[in-house]
Amino acid sequence: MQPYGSVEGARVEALAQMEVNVEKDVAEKVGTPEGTDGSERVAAIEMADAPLKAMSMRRDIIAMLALAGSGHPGGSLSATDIVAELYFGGILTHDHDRPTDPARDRFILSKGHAAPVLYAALAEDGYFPLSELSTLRKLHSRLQGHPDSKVLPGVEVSTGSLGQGLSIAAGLALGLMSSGGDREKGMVPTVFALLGDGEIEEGQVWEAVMFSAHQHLGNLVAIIDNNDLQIDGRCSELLGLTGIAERFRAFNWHVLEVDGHDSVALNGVLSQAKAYTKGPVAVIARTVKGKGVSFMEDQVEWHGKAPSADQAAVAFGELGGMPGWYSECIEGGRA
Amino acid sequence: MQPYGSVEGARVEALAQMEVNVEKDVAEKVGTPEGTDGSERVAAIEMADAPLKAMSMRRDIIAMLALAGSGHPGGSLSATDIVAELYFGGILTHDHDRPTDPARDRFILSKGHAAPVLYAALAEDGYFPLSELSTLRKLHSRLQGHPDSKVLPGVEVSTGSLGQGLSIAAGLALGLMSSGGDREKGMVPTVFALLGDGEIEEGQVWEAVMFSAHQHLGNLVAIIDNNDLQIDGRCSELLGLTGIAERFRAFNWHVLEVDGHDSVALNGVLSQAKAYTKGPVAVIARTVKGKGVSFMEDQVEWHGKAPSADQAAVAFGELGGMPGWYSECIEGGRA
Amino acid sequence: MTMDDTSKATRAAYGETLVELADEGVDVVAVDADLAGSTTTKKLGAAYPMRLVDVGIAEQNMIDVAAGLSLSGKIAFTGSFAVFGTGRAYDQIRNTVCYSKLDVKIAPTHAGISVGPDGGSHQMLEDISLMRGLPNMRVLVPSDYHAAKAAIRLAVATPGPVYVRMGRASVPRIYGADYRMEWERAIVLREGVDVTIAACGIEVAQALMAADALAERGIDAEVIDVPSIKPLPAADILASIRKTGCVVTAEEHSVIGGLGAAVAELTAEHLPVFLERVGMRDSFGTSGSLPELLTCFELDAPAIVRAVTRVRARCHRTL
Amino acid sequence: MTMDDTSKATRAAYGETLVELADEGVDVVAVDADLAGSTTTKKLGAAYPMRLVDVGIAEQNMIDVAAGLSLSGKIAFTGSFAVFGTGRAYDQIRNTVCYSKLDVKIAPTHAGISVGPDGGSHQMLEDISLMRGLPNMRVLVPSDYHAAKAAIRLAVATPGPVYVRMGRASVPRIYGADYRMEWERAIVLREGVDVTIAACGIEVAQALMAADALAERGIDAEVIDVPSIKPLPAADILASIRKTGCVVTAEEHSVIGGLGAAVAELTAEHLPVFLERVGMRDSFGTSGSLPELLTCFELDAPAIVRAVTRVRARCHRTL
Ligand SMILES: Cc1ncc(C[n+]2csc(CCOP(=O)(O)OP(=O)(O)O)c2C)c(N)n1
Ligand SMILES: Cc1ncc(C[n+]2csc(CCOP(=O)(O)OP(=O)(O)O)c2C)c(N)n1
Ligand SMILES: [Mg+2]
Ligand SMILES: [Mg+2]
Repeated sequence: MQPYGSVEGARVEALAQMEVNVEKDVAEKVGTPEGTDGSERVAAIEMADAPLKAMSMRRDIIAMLALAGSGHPGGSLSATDIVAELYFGGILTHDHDRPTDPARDRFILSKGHAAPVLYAALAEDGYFPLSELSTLRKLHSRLQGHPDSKVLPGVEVSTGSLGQGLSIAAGLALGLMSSGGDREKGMVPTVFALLGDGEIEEGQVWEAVMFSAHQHLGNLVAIIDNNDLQIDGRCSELLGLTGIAERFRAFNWHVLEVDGHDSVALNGVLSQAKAYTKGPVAVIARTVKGKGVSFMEDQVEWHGKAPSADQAAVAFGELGGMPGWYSECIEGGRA
Repeated sequence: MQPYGSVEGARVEALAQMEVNVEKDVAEKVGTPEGTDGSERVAAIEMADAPLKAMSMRRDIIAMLALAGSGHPGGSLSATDIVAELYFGGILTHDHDRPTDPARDRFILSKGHAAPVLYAALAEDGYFPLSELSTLRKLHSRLQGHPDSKVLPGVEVSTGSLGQGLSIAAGLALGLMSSGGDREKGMVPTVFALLGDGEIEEGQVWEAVMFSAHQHLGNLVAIIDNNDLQIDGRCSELLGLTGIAERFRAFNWHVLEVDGHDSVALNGVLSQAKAYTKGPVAVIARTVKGKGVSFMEDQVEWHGKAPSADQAAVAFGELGGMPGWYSECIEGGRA
Repeated sequence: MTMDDTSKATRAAYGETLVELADEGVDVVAVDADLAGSTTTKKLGAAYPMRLVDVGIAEQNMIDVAAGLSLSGKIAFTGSFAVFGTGRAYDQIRNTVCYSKLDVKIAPTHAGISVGPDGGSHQMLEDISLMRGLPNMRVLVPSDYHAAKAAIRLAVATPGPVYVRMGRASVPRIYGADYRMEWERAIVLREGVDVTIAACGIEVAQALMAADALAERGIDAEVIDVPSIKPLPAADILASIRKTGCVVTAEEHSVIGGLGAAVAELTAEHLPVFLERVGMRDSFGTSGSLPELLTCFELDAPAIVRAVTRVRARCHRTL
Repeated sequence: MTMDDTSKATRAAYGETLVELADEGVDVVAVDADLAGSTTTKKLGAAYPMRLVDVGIAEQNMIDVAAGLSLSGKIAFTGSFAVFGTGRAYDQIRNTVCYSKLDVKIAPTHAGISVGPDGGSHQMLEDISLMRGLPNMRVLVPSDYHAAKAAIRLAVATPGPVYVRMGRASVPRIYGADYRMEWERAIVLREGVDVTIAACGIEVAQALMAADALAERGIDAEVIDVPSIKPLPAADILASIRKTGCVVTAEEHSVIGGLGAAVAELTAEHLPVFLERVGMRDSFGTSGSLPELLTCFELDAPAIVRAVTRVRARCHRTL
């Protein structure tokens, strides 16, 4: 085992540094989203939460996977800033105490192999104790290798088989819409689906794309985690998957493009997407697979491999320390 | 039973008229396809065959369906001019005496419910006797309700489940390409697939579209029978299926558009598509479902319903008479 | 059993029953894939336009849109032909509907050889097997129009995934309008002591005809209808077999994985007896009329009679 | 049987054997769906770049592209994980590969619970049932690395559709490099007279361990490996059962529709005896390690021992 003590110091330092950066970012960019009334400062603070939470989530993800010994770091880390923005940037209306509240917005992780990023968000939010993250992929755990809605509150539907989430989201969006509520007045919940870029090679995604546009599902937002990597290589090389925005436009979708690691930009775009009611919106988020852990970034081999304890330690160094629940778990394991 | 005698006269007349029209068409439009050497006149004559054959095929289709008592006239008639052009307009290299010749071009009827149009072409060409058309959809017939390649020579692969033909065609095109032969010199057979416009709602079609573009399948031609009707309504209304050309272009296909009932234009476009070697070509053929039979034209209810004997008689009146094999069959039935 | 004006296809019950349920205030919706007319879900759309969703020719999307609708609190039925409504969307049914245990009812029509002239590509003969093998899935195969109505109502009354198999062809009337279907119950349509004939779907009528023919030969057959293929009415089936000592199953489905297989699995565990399975003998269907096909593939009453003769011969040889 | 350095996963045989075949001049190609590394078809691509086609995450296209390649004269293997390589493309396998009887070999890997921590969505437990129910399809379930090599060679030697089921986990070695697989033949790995244990895949090793444990209790079990699930080695299985009088089947698959069901169908027709099926009892899998899951779902050697005890108790009660 590595001595982890020293990492703690680095973590505190990194967090402090990050808070400074976030303050700067917010100061620079506040006002980008439409509608700047008195609640602006509140929104800015809420927004500022997301990057901090994203940092915690990245640590959770590495810790979870290191303990599990298997799983998918690359696509979890590329999506971390997006998911953090949804849960902690004031985008999703939700409440961990009422995970089945009919009025909640819905988040469907279509790329189910990125389960760790969802579990991290749910745990950080309080849906279940952080310590439960240590059970990922273990026998009898609620944190299944791919999300299982039968056992874990906060998971809207089980995923893992790629290409299905957008169809489910479309059906759900339609159901919520027809159950009444005035979309223009923001009374209808919004359904967000997060898809991988490799995932959109599944034909079913295009069935859902045609369907959603035709149904004018104004309460549906598809976010594409465009990290240009799948398992067997780059999406652009394996199947010539470029120009994703144009493809969605040709299928009559409203498309927004964004840097998937820029919290402020993400917040603006996701708010805009949620506010758009004329039809479904595709948010193409340019991301880096494995983002935040230098040796994983843009490396295809980190799609589905867990870090060793040593590799995790290096990652924690870069991420400002290890999660408290993890060190307790490690120490518990030692005792 | 109706008295069919008088129809024969009408048929002869119509045929004579058609020949005049064709001659005129050819005279006007010859030279449209690229490359006008000494063989031009031969090509023109070959081309002129197609409309005549199309007329016979339409009669065959009505006769077949009337005898079968079930089947799909609408999509068979919308595709008749296209299929006639492929088989009798000099587009497909094929020989009914050698239906498995490795050098033949391949035709895959992805919209398998239009089996009658394929059977009509094969019979008119001599793959099997015209009289066999009377066995359509009957027990022990080689003319199954949907094409069955196990039993009928000339059928490249069984179809009927929509959305699969383009994938099969792509695999076949790739296999033919990699089996050697110089595509630039026209040594590699071309694979043509005919799809319905409703059919392209199947996600699998878009999987094949992505794949074929990426593989630069220069020996693959997809023809979309764009009659704007499926079973439950207009494609444009049921699923907002318009702008098909743009969709294919966004997926990096070379696209040609054509009037699917204009023999000369079709011949030009199909020749061009075959000659194009840089990648797959989509031919979007604007067609009218039920074309050639007034009461079937653009009528959704004629998608999958056979004409009664009386309705068939009316149709034969419009199509220049009933097929000889049909009258023999009817008379045989009487005797 | 009467084959008269009251003969109707099981699919005829589909849209009709959905309309009744909606009238009664049940929050049902139907999702179809360009076959709303053929499956009859169009009737629901005619009465309640918002309750019918036609996704076009996209069966995978059909299932998952239904899944999404169920997540919004609705009871979602899916349509299409059985071959596409199960086989083209198997993974969606497995990994979304069953794995999440959603309130989605897979209820396609045009199952079996009774689609006739469309031929082998359209004659679905493995759907019972496909659906029966899925955890959390229940399977109903109604044998007539009233049974189909009852099956749809039972599916609605039961939370979670249910498969209801319906056909295109008119079938003789077996039950009255008051028939109620129950899980895990077989219906004894004719009592007998010499052999058990367990049938489902359109084969129930053939089984009854076979029993008449057998009676003429002095063989007293017990005919039971088994609409609840999963969960299987183990007690009812075993009770009948205990009495008769041997069993013939009859289904418009492959002999692999369907009712016959379920009964074989059951008897092998609890009461090993000779069993003959009448069904498609591992082949695709072909174009033809329903009566022709029933004879051609040995699914008609005479074929059931022959199977009974075989199974009883085996039985006696052993005794 | 040895669990040592020679232990290898059945999937390890896949790419390797394809390379050997290509070296020998057989015109094989592999079509994979973004899992060429996991299935090991990547090895074929490394040796012969033109012989591996990766269609991306598009299993339906994978099957039909393979169909097209077979039409151009090649022997086309398909990849992906078993759950997606069969279930996501069932209709393509049915209506194109089987209905046209093409030379396509459906050979995905990662079947069964042995994918472990990935959990229930990825643990395919119905694939044998799905593939066995298809007309024109043959089904092979190899039990070790050498058996997998033999299965791939047998598939290549046999025109038409074949399903070869392979797994992710290392399994003990059972056969030598000289092993040749045959259609419709079971292999008697251990002779015995008290009970027949018919197993396939990774359960063969468990069955052998169970037989050792049973021997200690004075029960002499016959263990037969049944790699040829379809066509089933009816004669071999019946011969064994005639000797032992009862049978336990063991498979890393649902008890519905797999080897156990096939044997039940067989015995019910020809030789009714008590049968216990060891397999997944109609539930999804879950995350865990393979040894944990084998115990949790009662698929390990002790579970087979218990099944033998049960079946023999029933048998004797009847006698
Ligand atoms: C239907 C299906 N096919 C294959 C897989 C196996 N698989 C898991 S992740 C993955 C690659 C996903 O790539 P992408 O969508 O780009 O995800 P990301 O890069 O965000 O991890 C594949 C092929 C699957 N889970 N589901
Ligand atoms: C996978 C599949 N789903 C559904 C059907 C039933 N079906 C047969 S034809 C048809 C409509 C086809 O419309 P289109 O492709 O436009 O054909 P066309 O208008 O040329 O007849 C449908 C839904 C089928 N054959 N295959
Ligand atoms: Mg990616
Ligand atoms: Mg059309």
